[in-house]
Amino acid sequence: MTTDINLFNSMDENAWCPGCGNFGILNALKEALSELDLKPHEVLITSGIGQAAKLPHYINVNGFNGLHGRAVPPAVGAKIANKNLKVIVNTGDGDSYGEGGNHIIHNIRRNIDITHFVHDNQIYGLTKGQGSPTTAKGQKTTLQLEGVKVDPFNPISFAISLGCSFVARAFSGDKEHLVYVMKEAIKHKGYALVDILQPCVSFNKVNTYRWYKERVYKLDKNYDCTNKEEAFKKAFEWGDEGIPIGIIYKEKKSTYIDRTPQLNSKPPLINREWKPVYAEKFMEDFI
Amino acid sequence: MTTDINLFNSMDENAWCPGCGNFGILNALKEALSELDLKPHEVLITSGIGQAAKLPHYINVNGFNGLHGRAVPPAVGAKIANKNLKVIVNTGDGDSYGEGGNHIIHNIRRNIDITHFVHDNQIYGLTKGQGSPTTAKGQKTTLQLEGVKVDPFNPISFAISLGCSFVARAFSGDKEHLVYVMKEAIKHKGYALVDILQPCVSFNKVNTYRWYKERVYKLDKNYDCTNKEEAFKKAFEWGDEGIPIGIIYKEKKSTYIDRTPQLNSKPPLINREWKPVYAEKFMEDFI
Amino acid sequence: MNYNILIGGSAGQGIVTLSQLLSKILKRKGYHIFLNKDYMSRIRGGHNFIQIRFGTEQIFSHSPFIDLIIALDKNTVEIHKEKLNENGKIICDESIDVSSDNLFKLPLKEIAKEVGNSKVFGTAAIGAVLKLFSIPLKDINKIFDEFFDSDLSNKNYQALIRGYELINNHFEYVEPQDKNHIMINGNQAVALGALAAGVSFYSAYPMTPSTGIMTYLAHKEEEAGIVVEQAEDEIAAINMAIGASFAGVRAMTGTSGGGFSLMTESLGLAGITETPLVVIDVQRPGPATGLPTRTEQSDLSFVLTASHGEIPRMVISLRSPADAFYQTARALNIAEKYQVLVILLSDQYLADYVQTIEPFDFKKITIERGIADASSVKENEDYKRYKLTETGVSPRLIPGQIENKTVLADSDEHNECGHITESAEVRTNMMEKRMKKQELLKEEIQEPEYLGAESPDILLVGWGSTYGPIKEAVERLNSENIKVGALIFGDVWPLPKESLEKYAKKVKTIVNIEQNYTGQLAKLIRQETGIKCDKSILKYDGRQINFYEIYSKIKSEVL
Amino acid sequence: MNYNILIGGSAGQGIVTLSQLLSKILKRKGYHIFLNKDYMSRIRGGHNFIQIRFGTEQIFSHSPFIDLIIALDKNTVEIHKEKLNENGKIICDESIDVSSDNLFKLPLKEIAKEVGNSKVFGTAAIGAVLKLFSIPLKDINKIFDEFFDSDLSNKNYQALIRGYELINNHFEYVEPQDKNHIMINGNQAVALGALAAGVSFYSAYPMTPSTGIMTYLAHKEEEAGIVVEQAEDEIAAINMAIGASFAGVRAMTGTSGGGFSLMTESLGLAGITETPLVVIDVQRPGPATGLPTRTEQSDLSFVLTASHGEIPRMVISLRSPADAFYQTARALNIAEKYQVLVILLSDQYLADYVQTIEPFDFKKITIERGIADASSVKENEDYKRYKLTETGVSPRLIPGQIENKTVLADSDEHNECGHITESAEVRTNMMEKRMKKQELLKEEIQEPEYLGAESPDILLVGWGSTYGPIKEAVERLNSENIKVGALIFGDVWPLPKESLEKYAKKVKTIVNIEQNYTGQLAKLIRQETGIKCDKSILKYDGRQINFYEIYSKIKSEVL
Ligand SMILES: Cc1ncc(C[n+]2csc(CCOP(=O)(O)OP(=O)(O)O)c2C)c(N)n1
Ligand SMILES: Cc1ncc(C[n+]2csc(CCOP(=O)(O)OP(=O)(O)O)c2C)c(N)n1
Ligand code: SF4
Ligand code: SF4
Ligand SMILES: [Mg+2]
Ligand SMILES: [Mg+2]
Repeated sequence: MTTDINLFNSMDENAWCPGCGNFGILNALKEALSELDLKPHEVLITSGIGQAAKLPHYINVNGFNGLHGRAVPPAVGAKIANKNLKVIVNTGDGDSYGEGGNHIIHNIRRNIDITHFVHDNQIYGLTKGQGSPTTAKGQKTTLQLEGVKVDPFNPISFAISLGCSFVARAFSGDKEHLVYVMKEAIKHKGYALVDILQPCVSFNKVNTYRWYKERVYKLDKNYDCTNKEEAFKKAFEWGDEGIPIGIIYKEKKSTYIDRTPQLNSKPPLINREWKPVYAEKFMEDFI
Repeated sequence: MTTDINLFNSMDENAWCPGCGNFGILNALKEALSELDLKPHEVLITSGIGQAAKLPHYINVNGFNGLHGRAVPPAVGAKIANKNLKVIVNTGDGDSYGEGGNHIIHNIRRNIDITHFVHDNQIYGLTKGQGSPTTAKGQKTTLQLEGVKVDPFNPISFAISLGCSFVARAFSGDKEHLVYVMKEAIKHKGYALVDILQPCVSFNKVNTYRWYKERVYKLDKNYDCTNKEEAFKKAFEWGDEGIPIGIIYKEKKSTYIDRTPQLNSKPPLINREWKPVYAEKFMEDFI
Repeated sequence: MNYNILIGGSAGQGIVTLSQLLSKILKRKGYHIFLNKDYMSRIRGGHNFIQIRFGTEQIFSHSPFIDLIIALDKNTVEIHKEKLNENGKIICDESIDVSSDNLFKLPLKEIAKEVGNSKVFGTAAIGAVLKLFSIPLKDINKIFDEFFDSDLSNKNYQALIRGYELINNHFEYVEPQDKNHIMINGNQAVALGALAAGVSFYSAYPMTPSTGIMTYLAHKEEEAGIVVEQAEDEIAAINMAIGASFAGVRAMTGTSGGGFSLMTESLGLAGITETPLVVIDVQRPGPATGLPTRTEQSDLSFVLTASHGEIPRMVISLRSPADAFYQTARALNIAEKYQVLVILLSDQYLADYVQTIEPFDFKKITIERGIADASSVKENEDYKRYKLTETGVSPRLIPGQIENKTVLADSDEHNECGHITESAEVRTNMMEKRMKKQELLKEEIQEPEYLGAESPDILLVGWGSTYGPIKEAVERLNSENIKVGALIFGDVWPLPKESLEKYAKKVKTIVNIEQNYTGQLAKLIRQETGIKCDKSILKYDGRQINFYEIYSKIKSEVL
Repeated sequence: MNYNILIGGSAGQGIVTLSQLLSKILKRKGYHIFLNKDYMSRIRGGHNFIQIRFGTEQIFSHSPFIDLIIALDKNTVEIHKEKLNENGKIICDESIDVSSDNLFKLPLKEIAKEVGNSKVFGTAAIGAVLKLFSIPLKDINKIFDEFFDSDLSNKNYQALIRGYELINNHFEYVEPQDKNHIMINGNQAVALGALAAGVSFYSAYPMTPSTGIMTYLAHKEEEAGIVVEQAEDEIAAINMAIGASFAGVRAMTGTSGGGFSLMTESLGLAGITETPLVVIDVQRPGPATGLPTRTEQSDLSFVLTASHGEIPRMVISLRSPADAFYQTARALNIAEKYQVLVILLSDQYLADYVQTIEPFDFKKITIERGIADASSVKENEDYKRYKLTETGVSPRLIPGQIENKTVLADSDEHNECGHITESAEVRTNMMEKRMKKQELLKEEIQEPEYLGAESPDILLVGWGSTYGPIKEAVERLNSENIKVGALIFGDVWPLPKESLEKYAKKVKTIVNIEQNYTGQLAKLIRQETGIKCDKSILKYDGRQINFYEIYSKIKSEVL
């Protein structure tokens, strides 16, 4: 069973640049949701601020377009409130790894059941081309005129090192593969981080479609994504030596909701039955 | 040559609990500074807020006791301002890895030449015993009454995964070894992170002196701390299988200051010669 | 009639347990209690003290005059003996090297040793205290059985009796009266109010003195079926609460000064997304880290306009534990009814003081969620989260509530559907829509409570936790025929003006009493009404002003 | 005498380059320029426009009346043609499917093709523009050589000439006069002021519309020997700046609304540690993300008390690029002289508008570091960072400055040495020490600038970037014999009251003009002086109010 993909169409005018890698991600996402037979009202997408973060406007599901760097905490709050929602975060690399870095660390620890798609264009798009955490060292930008002088952030090794239960990389230029990774990530129980390579045609003249195409390769069928040592090796592969895409690491682990009896064995919190008098008994603490 | 250790004594009354692991760290730090022949005015220690973060009051060097979670950025600002200062961060696990998580990520990337000593008591001490990022899963606390339900943060694998150029662990109960690690960390050029196991006698009844003593072991003489793969293995060793202490990973890398010509090839920024008329030439941009 | 007992020692010596036990005994006996804490930001050492006032009528504030000191160390005697009443007494263990008139040195540790547990020496002290006040031991063993494990209960009871026998009656016996009250502090009252009003999700990061709210809720987590989450930082805490509220549950967050400052940006997020949210700021002295365990009312000016840009908001200051309970529940209703931010202001004094009060009336608590029902959207229409309506309040649906209807919230300026807009016209409409709600809130506001003489010469104005001290000062002044009245604001924004303007016209002098440096209420009053306070009584040393300071300042500086 | 040219198109079509080239030509010809931008928060598509006013005298604001439109798309014609003056004209490429009277459809793209570079079609349009205004081509080739690489310069120049030949003179020629001015926007002026005043470290996180300050500084980084650091977030940015300032360099940070909100807690850190700090908030419409590329003055109320607790601070709003330059330098001196926080308020309008002005006089800039010299500490004494002095300002040493002297700063309340204290007395002294500096700052404040009639009937009050539009409105009203005066505040906190109180007594009506909803200056004025504005002209649609709106509203609503 699939959902009619057109149900996911939004009426909002798209403000992305023609040719932007975000379109590939948006289309793949609609396809993934449709193939997973999810209905628009069953899904919530949160985002921060940036070009990528405009995505909730371009797809017809529930959306929460919050603050820059704060895409994840509202997703977590919403999932706790209504565990039946499929909660997905779609936002940029600056948003996720820059301003929002602390939230990923600790929600990987929570292993809460949300899916985090990072549109990684290795640049700050909306603010016109400053270096992002993933911009290559030495790359010149509109702000780093002599080139970025710090090491790029490696989201894959970072996530694995923190015990993330699903870590993947995909490429917005390979839709079929991207849809596959997205579906696996959405189906995964626990925090799923997918770093999606996304060309920015306006501000990143280095990491172009072509640059990525010439470098990405799909992980071998025999690759064992449950082996952490191997996963770390893949995590550090980058650039001219090739960039592996696919599910790099995966682990079965209980989720935040599994570990919280008030959530696990109960209807969603939004359906909690409550009357003020139920609290009357707590007055005994004060007698 | 060593500095008279008494020069580092502070007149301020100490507010730590008798028996606290922080004393071991403070004493070791004075010894390390003394043995490195550093003078009080040559050193700056920054901290955030917490029990550990009171350290700048108990040692006579320059001190900046800032905000909770914000020990690192002022250290970085100060180092950029005066590259001749030895800048050290001494603060808690909650401060460093909880509220302050984003700053470590990005200063590891900067590889700026500061030393970060985390007093890791695996608990929030000053606020009376809530779980910290490093509290063990399942451990009961004053707030997590049924036990902490998220995975502990692993500072060692985290730092290595981000390319930190010096990653070590030490134990406040083994002063000699701690002094050695501290000296190496302070001498290291680049971001040096040392996670120091520190018993909290008031709020952490699990990770006691004894608990640590029974588990820590020093890394073998033959251990090669420049091998990242081995380092990751050591990073994941914890608990009953033993806790390795010592320099777990080390790498030679240019620092932020090396990469910044205005700093590298010049006197410290505080000695920059400047007169307003020097900027007059920039008006040409606007003609 | 009431007495004031001070228990002092260093952190870690057990004065908290001692005071809990003593206040529980006195409370169960039927006395009214007022207990306040003075503690340092450290875990061991230093000097902390707790005062317990008890008496036959309800007590609203702490007193600077002491009838009895229980000193666990020498320091305590030295620091506090000056404040002892004429008939006052001190008790301490005989081992403490101190001397003073009125001092009973008792073999408390000796008794503890004999009973077989060194920790029970404090209970022996309590025995002595009860005797001094001629309070019978009857039924106290039952309290001990509740308080301690059975073996410990026994030992403590033995110590109590031994202590009781050490000493003679000293103070005049007063017969307790009320038995039906509860004994609760401000933090607990907030938490209980939130529980009653159906809060299902509370996210926060520990910060003194607000942590008690989270801790109490955590204790009830499973029983009440709610989720209490310790966030990685305050920004996460408020954003999680906003996400949970957006998704449909009653959510709340709480913090103190510095944590509140970190939440500033997200207050605007709640505002523009029109997500109902209650945030409590339990104030402590700033700036920055300031004095973490002490009290101040210095965040008022800040919270009135905290966050860039302009949003409607309501600010309610809490005046007592009873007020805390009912106002927390009210705040949660207002937040959802108008889809706005409500900020509650408490402070360390109120958070930590323990008072006996009437049991809460849970039947008075209503839950008004303000969630639209499914019928509010036609089947063939898109749902418009920000539909322009006459009141500015749009029908609010919850994600997933109706099949194939989606809900979109946006932190950018947006059109009715929640999509980003750059239109000047839509922007203007949306600003007016939101700010209309600020006007609507004026219909909800409650006038300040008036205390004192019917036609006063002097009008005191205050807000929040100074309620108790001002009340007691006003009573004392009026009993001396000094005609003083006081308006104590609970709601501070929008500022209720009616009573103020009425009294301001009649009186000769207006005096603002505040725990801050700049006179923040006075500034607000002038901004909103043009009325200028003639005098200020301001205190900013981290200690709560007491009734006697107010009383004396009025007499010396105002009259 | 001046003309107004509008260049419109979608993002990415090149209107920025086009307007830069045209304004450069006009400026070099000796005209005065005022260029303002209206752009959307997107990189491609949508509708953006830039207006260039040019003329013989200095121009202070933008105009809603258009003499010439250069339309890069159909949209531009449709949106703006209504605002064309009677004699106005539109030019566009012949390929654009649009018709209108006064429209010149020109073969611009055709020319570009023939010249051999499709991008030069805009330059052809500029050629046509120059002809319409009868401006000679002399010396323009030199400008092209500066602007473009040599091959491109040539092609552009060819296109210019071809464009010039397409069309006839239309507008009356006005002879340019001034040649000596500079052409600069608000962000650049702030950056240049900071550079002149010796800022050595600037840390920030990108945020529209403040990013231009950081970008300009980054361009001068090596030449000036300073460090510009892109921080991981705004909290890091401000804390790095505080650390750098503590360590002894002039440091500054800048951001816009949301970023400023995130810095809130750290403002208090600067305050209590008495670390000199200048923070600039380049305002944009809030709340939350709001309208990222548009303008508003809605952070005033917020920044006056931003951060929990109470600290001394100075708030200066910038009124023009010239003001921006001098006030930034002044702010840096005040911050170090008093060891306080100084907040500068700019906004998107001022940040982005480009104006020709007198060259800056760098000799007027002084650098007063306020750092104590070594002799201020005796050899056998500990250095006391927070020594109590009569003024509240303590001698400030830098870590490492003197051998074996150490400097300790603390975010907790502290004693003179910087050590944590819990003493009520020390706390009181330290609060008074810091807040004394708030009083001292009153000696530094500058009265608002007065514009208009000597004895006005109507007094307008405004602040910051509305300076230009109000100035032009006042002139126009007075030229019609309507007696209007205006006070435009630069310093807003502490609020200078003298002129205000003087004029308020004389006039019949006071009108506040602000780019916000709640009338934030009016609120502040009432709070500080009791004076109530009679009328408000408020705008909050993200677009800067123009002189004509003010002029009309005064005539229709105030008179
Ligand atoms: C608190 C805050 N700081 C800064 C900004 C400005 N800002 C908006 S988007 C953005 C960066 C976007 O980069 P990224 O997340 O990589 O998204 P992209 O545009 O590249 O898709 C920044 C810095 C903001 N909106 N809020
Ligand atoms: C912004 C902010 N949030 C919260 C606090 C309260 N707080 C003070 S110390 C602390 C935790 C301390 O834990 P840790 O860093 O591990 O230090 P320890 O006391 O264990 O040495 C917290 C949450 C604060 N001061 N500021
Ligand atoms: S700026 Fe880059 S990321 Fe943004 S829409 Fe354009 S191409 Fe895409
Ligand atoms: S609470 Fe723990 S960490 Fe803090 S001083 Fe006491 S023992 Fe040390
Ligand atoms: Mg990006
Ligand atoms: Mg800790």
